[in-house]
Amino acid sequence: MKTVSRTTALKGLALAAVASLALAGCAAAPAAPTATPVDYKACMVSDAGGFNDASFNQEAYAGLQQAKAELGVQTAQVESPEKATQTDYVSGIDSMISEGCNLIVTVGFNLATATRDAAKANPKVNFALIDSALSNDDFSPLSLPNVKPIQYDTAEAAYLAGYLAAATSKTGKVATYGGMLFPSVTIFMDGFKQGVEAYNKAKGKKVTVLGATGTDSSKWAATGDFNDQAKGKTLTEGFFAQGADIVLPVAGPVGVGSGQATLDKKGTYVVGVDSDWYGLPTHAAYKANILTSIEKKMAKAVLDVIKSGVDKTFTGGDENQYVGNLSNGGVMIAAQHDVVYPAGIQAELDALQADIISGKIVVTSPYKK
Amino acid sequence: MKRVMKEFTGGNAMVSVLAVLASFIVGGILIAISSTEVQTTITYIGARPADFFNALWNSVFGAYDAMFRGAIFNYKAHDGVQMIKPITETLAYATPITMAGLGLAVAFRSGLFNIGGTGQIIFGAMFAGWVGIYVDLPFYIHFPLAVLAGIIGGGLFGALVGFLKAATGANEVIVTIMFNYIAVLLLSYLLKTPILQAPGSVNPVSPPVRDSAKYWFFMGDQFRIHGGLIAMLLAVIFTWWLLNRSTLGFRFRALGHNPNAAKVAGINIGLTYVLVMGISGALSGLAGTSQVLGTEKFLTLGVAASFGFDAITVALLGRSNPWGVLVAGLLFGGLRAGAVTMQANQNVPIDIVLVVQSLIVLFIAAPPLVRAIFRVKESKKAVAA
Amino acid sequence: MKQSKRTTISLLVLSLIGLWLFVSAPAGTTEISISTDSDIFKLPSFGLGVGFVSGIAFAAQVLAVIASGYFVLGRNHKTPRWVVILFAVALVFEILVGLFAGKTMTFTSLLQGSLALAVPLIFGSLAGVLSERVGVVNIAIEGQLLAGAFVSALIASLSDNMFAGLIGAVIAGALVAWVLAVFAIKYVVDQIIVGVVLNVLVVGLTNFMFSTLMVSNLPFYNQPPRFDKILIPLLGQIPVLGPVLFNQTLIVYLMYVAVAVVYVALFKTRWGLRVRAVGEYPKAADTVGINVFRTRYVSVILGGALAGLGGSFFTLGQVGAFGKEMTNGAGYIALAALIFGRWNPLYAAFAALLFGFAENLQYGLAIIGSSVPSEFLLMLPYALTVVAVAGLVGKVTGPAASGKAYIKS
Amino acid sequence: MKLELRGITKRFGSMVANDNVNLIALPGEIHCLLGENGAGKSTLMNVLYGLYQADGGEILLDDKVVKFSGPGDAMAAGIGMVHQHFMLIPVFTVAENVILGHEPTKFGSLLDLEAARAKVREVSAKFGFEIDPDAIVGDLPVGVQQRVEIIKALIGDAKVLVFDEPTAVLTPQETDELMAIMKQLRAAGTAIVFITHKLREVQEVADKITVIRLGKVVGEADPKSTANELASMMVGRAVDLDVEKDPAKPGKPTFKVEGLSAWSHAGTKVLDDINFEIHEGEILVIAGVQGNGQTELTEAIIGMHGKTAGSIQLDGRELIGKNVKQVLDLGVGFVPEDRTEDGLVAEFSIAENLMLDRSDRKPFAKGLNINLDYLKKFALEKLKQFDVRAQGIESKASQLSGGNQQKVVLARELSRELRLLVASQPTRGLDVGSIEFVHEQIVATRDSGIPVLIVATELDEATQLGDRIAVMYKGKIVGIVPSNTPRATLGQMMAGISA
Repeated sequence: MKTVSRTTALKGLALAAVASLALAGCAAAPAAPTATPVDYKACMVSDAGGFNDASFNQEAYAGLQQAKAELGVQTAQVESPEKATQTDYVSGIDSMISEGCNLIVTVGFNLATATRDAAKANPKVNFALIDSALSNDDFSPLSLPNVKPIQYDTAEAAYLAGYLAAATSKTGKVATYGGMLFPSVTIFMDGFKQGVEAYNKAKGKKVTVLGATGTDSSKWAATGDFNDQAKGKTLTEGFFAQGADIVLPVAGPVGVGSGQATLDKKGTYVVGVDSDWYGLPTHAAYKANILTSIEKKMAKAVLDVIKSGVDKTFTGGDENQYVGNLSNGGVMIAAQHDVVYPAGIQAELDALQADIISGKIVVTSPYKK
Repeated sequence: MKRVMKEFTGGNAMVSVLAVLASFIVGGILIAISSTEVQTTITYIGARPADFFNALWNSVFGAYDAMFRGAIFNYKAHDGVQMIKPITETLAYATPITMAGLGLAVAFRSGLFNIGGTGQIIFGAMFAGWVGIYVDLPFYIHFPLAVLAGIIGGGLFGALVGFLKAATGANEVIVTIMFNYIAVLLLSYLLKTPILQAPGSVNPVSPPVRDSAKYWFFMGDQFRIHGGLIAMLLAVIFTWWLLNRSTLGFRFRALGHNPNAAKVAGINIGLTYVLVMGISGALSGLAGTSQVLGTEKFLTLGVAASFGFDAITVALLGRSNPWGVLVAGLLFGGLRAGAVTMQANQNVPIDIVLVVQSLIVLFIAAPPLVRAIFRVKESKKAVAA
Repeated sequence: MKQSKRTTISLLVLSLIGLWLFVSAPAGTTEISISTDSDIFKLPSFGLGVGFVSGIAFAAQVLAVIASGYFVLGRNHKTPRWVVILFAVALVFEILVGLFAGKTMTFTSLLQGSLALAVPLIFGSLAGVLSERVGVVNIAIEGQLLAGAFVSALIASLSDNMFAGLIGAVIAGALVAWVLAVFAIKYVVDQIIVGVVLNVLVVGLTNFMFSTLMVSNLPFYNQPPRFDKILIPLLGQIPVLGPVLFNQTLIVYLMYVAVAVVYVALFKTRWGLRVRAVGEYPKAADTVGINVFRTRYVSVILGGALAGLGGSFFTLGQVGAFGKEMTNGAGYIALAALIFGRWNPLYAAFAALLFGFAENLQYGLAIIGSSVPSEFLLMLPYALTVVAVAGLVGKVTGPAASGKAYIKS
Repeated sequence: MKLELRGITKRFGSMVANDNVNLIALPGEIHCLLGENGAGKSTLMNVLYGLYQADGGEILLDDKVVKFSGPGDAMAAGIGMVHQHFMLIPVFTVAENVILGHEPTKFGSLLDLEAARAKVREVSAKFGFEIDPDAIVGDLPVGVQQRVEIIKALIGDAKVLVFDEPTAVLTPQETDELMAIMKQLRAAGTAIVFITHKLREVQEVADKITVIRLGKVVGEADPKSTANELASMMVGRAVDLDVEKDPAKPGKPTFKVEGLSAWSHAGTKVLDDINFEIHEGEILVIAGVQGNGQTELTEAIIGMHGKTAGSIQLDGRELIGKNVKQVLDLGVGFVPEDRTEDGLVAEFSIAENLMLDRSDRKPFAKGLNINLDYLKKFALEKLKQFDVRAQGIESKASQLSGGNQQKVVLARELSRELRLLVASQPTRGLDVGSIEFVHEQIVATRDSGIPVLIVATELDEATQLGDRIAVMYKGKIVGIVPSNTPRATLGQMMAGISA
């Protein structure tokens, strides 16, 4: 009956260890730490969902952790509450400023306005804003020298994933859904869809994308929240029942439900988002069914921007914004893991990637208007 | 409800203080558990116990010190503005929670359990936001109009519940729960259509509210408190007046305590349901205006946050008494503001606040439990037969 | 307005929808596919003419309205339940066929998903039934579900044993219910207050434990094994119902048992008689020597245990991991199902299924591509609940002493 | 079995409800415990039944001291109780109610309802009750409910049976039948404790009388004592049980009910073609057993009943179709039968209760505000005028005794400009002093030239207070007769037999 088998004995041992840890506490005391930290404080404010969302907040947070380990910077972070308002974002950023942070990374478009206002009020503090650029109140673009926008043209990678999915699908149906249909969500779905269409055009096939029918993204499939993983599973099972065999969930932790659904039906796969799911413990149970992942290399970008801060080479402003795309390696699809790809597909993907980088293929997205 | 009200009013201040204390102690235990320092030092407590106790003290004291600095007064700050900023943050958080709490208090006192704070805040914010964004008028008309729109928006959404209850007998608990979901989804939809979405924006946000419709930021832009604070105080006074001095409130309370007697005395129950829920919703709608025309300045999906549910606990903690609600709102606002600093400074998860909040309400509701914990004897009270 | 007449009028109004659907029915057909992978004998999918089906369904609705009118006006009776059911089935079928016009409706899968979404709701509503039948309002179902989900994931991960997880979930749910009971019964705190606050407390605690404990080592703390589906021989081969009802995980089978047991226990046993007596008139129960307090504690805690079990469905039955606030309001929906189901375990279960169906129908439409924005589809189950509560159920009275503390002088 | 209570003392806080009470009931004997409302009779019986724990004294059964920690113990020891407020679950069937607490089971714990039904039939047959074991108790007439209550008490083979004010809800015939049952039980050797304040019944069945007042036994009385002797002993002063009033001087018939019918929510007819009129300065009593449409009649008059047909006219104006407020505004004073449920808001102060009906208008309202000054003045005045014994106008209604609560209701209802007074069981559960006061007020209202409608279930009250008596049975008026009509005739009418 077990779905996942692990070494029970090990678990038992560990359990006992936890217990004895609490009881005994008679280990030797460690020596005082000796490392000399860098006098630079890098901080981060999450969006709702928090740093353990197995998705984009977590990926960004990984960058902060790396910076702490590799650069020796001090860090601090604020996790916004599950139901966050602007008030929470503002006070999160404010508290980071009072903590004396040199650089504050704000994660998500929800924090754009709060970031802008804080940056204006604190010109000496640097900011990096992920997934959004700055704009004025009238939505005209705004450039501030101490804010570096970090954005991702995820559609490019999603395009490749869509092509791969279309090629891999045995049923001729693939599927996608969002948590809520924000642009940062639908950009994945849209790119994925374009990739499938490209495959159809190239091979004269008719692979369809369930859950993203029509061009009006507001009518695509969504679970309505980023919490209820069971809903993600049910929805995915619905896709599978309609004949789809590959699903792209763009819904943060809800995607776990999709992964679990692949365990119940042979020959079904899930496409990860934000980071390579294959390596994440959260997704370990079904890692064999992860076709690929559409990666947003946020950890690297965060690490880079912190590094620039430490090196005093930080450049802000719209003109210096970072747009992660295939060309600069900011977005990518994960390397092949356990799933067997159709023959020759890797070469095709490589060629497509080259064409996208060279501009021969244009994947439409809000970043290329 | 009735009985608890009595319990509450009968309970003395001592119990309330002890209840808060007990909750903070439990919070402290959780803080200590979550501290990595404490976790590490306990492993060698035998070898160097001082480390452990040091870590214990540092984690708990550090956390609550940070909370104090985040919620009341930051004595470590370098300039005056930063020093007093925390208390203004507390007030900024307290404003919508208190307003919505007042709304729920009106309903509770009238015997209706309004769980629909979230939906009513959203409706208030949508109405006020729309007027604030798209109507162009001089401020002396625009601002009151926008606030009024918010009050009406929340009020209508609330009154609809009262109407359904009066007309069909539908249970208001279910209806308000369902209406919360519906309001969130409606807002989510409208923020993707030109009705509310900012032109040129790809994200679900509205254009900013015009300056002529904004609350007055009377302490300047570096603080986030605004005229909503005054509106909140007015709302407290209004609610107090409504419930204690007005004839309408008298009928509300009569309905809340004994609907049968109210009916026999000629009070129109159905109409009163509509009015109660309308006023209750209007106060939540006012909270929505404070959010959209003040603190947030534009509409987003997060406009209601968890204020609708916080308001329930605030109303309960405040014993549905307007001044009590104010105190409870300030307490919760402080906890929320302090939690951010606590997290930023001490790495304590923000969820501690939820635990402390709920424990406070539980303890205050059960004075015998608090007395048992602290082994306080019951104050001499004449025991009626 | 008289309750009975309102039913007729509601049906009449709803039949207008039927009429509209019939008139505007497109010429196409709806493919209905009822076979699933687990079926041994695959039934071919078949097409139904939308106009034809709409016509029949609408005719059935008209008959139901006439029947209802006959009973209410002609014989001064209430509308019999079968008339309402006939009407509802006809209307729902008409809507379904209309919605899926020109598309394939995977009927069995639609029902499967509905059941999956309904399982925690059913457990939750059973918890509510047990609690409210004995006179304690249980708003804390949400907290009980969430506690069950959390503890089951934690224990099952640590022990690498799903059954230990189940037991943990049961204990967790029971514990939350015990706190509710202590405050409601011993400290005579308003039951709704305790319920609301307990929900917040459980959210706070589980979020806290998740972000401090679980994420420190996910494979160790939050990767429970998950129950596999068990296909019951023979029963599982029944077309449509087989794969829906009898190809499920252990927790779902436990749910069937729980519904049956709660029903029998409440209405056919000595214990149930006493529980209901306490919930209706505790003083009367007291005067015949029934221990009101103990009965209340036991029933509330048993309810909590069931809700905890329901919570484990999220983790051990579906997702295989705990996530913050993953119950996402299911407890409140269960509460609605309970009231909708008039405090009867069977009806409450059906109400929960109805809700699950509405929700899954929404997914079904999103999957095939709908002409309606997702938000409105997502509103569907909530709007339906309001309509149902306001239009069809109206004022329902629960157990007379529910929500009232018993104070022994 | 012999029952003895020895020196029972029970305190609630500082109040002594039972003070050293002694009582002996022998097998085959009916022992009446006579006392006013609030004298401590029910407390004493609750102590006996294990519902309360005594602060002093002991209970002996057959001269052995017993201790009851709950009713279960008392029942097991052979004590049965017929409660004043029925301890029946309205939504349960007769059989379910009867077996509750000691249910027959099969297969372990499954209910054996067949055995339960058999038991009900058995006891029912023994005493000539015709009760369907599967009937829902809530649907049964009150008299039948009481029989269920009696079956419940008897089914455990009780040797001592306590009847706590059992006749309050019965017709004279039903009362007679109950007396017969009690005698039958006495003959079978059961010890019976019969608690009541109705002297007529005491005189009929008592073998022994213990009178209790303010928690103390004031003495034993001879069963042959006259009613006035017993009453004086009970109240502690000389009382005159008759209502003092002058003959009515009826004026014009200003209140008319014509062809009034009403239907319940479930659609059954609860009022069937009611016709009567009341003259100015006249009291019409609606007599009848509770549950024969009296409640619906008063509800219909004040505009609270749902579906009605026919006509109700006051001063020539139609009341049907008007809501409660409009009816009250036309000058109808209404004293509801259940004052705690329908008459008062327990949590409100006396002052607030006094303005419950007119809070939204002058002089109680000043604009949107409550006119607190006027309210205070008004309340103080009424407190004095109606002799309400309370600490002050801020006292909560829940803190008042029943008599004082009723005075507050009367004060409110009589302070409007009245054209009609409707009072439903205005003296139910009151002490003698309060009853006298309430009767005086009603008569005074009549004498001021106002038509008065009283609903009474006790014949004594009906005949003493009424100028004319209309008897209701099953939603119909059986007949309207003068108040000096013989008791027996009225009793027959209450059972539906026209005079």
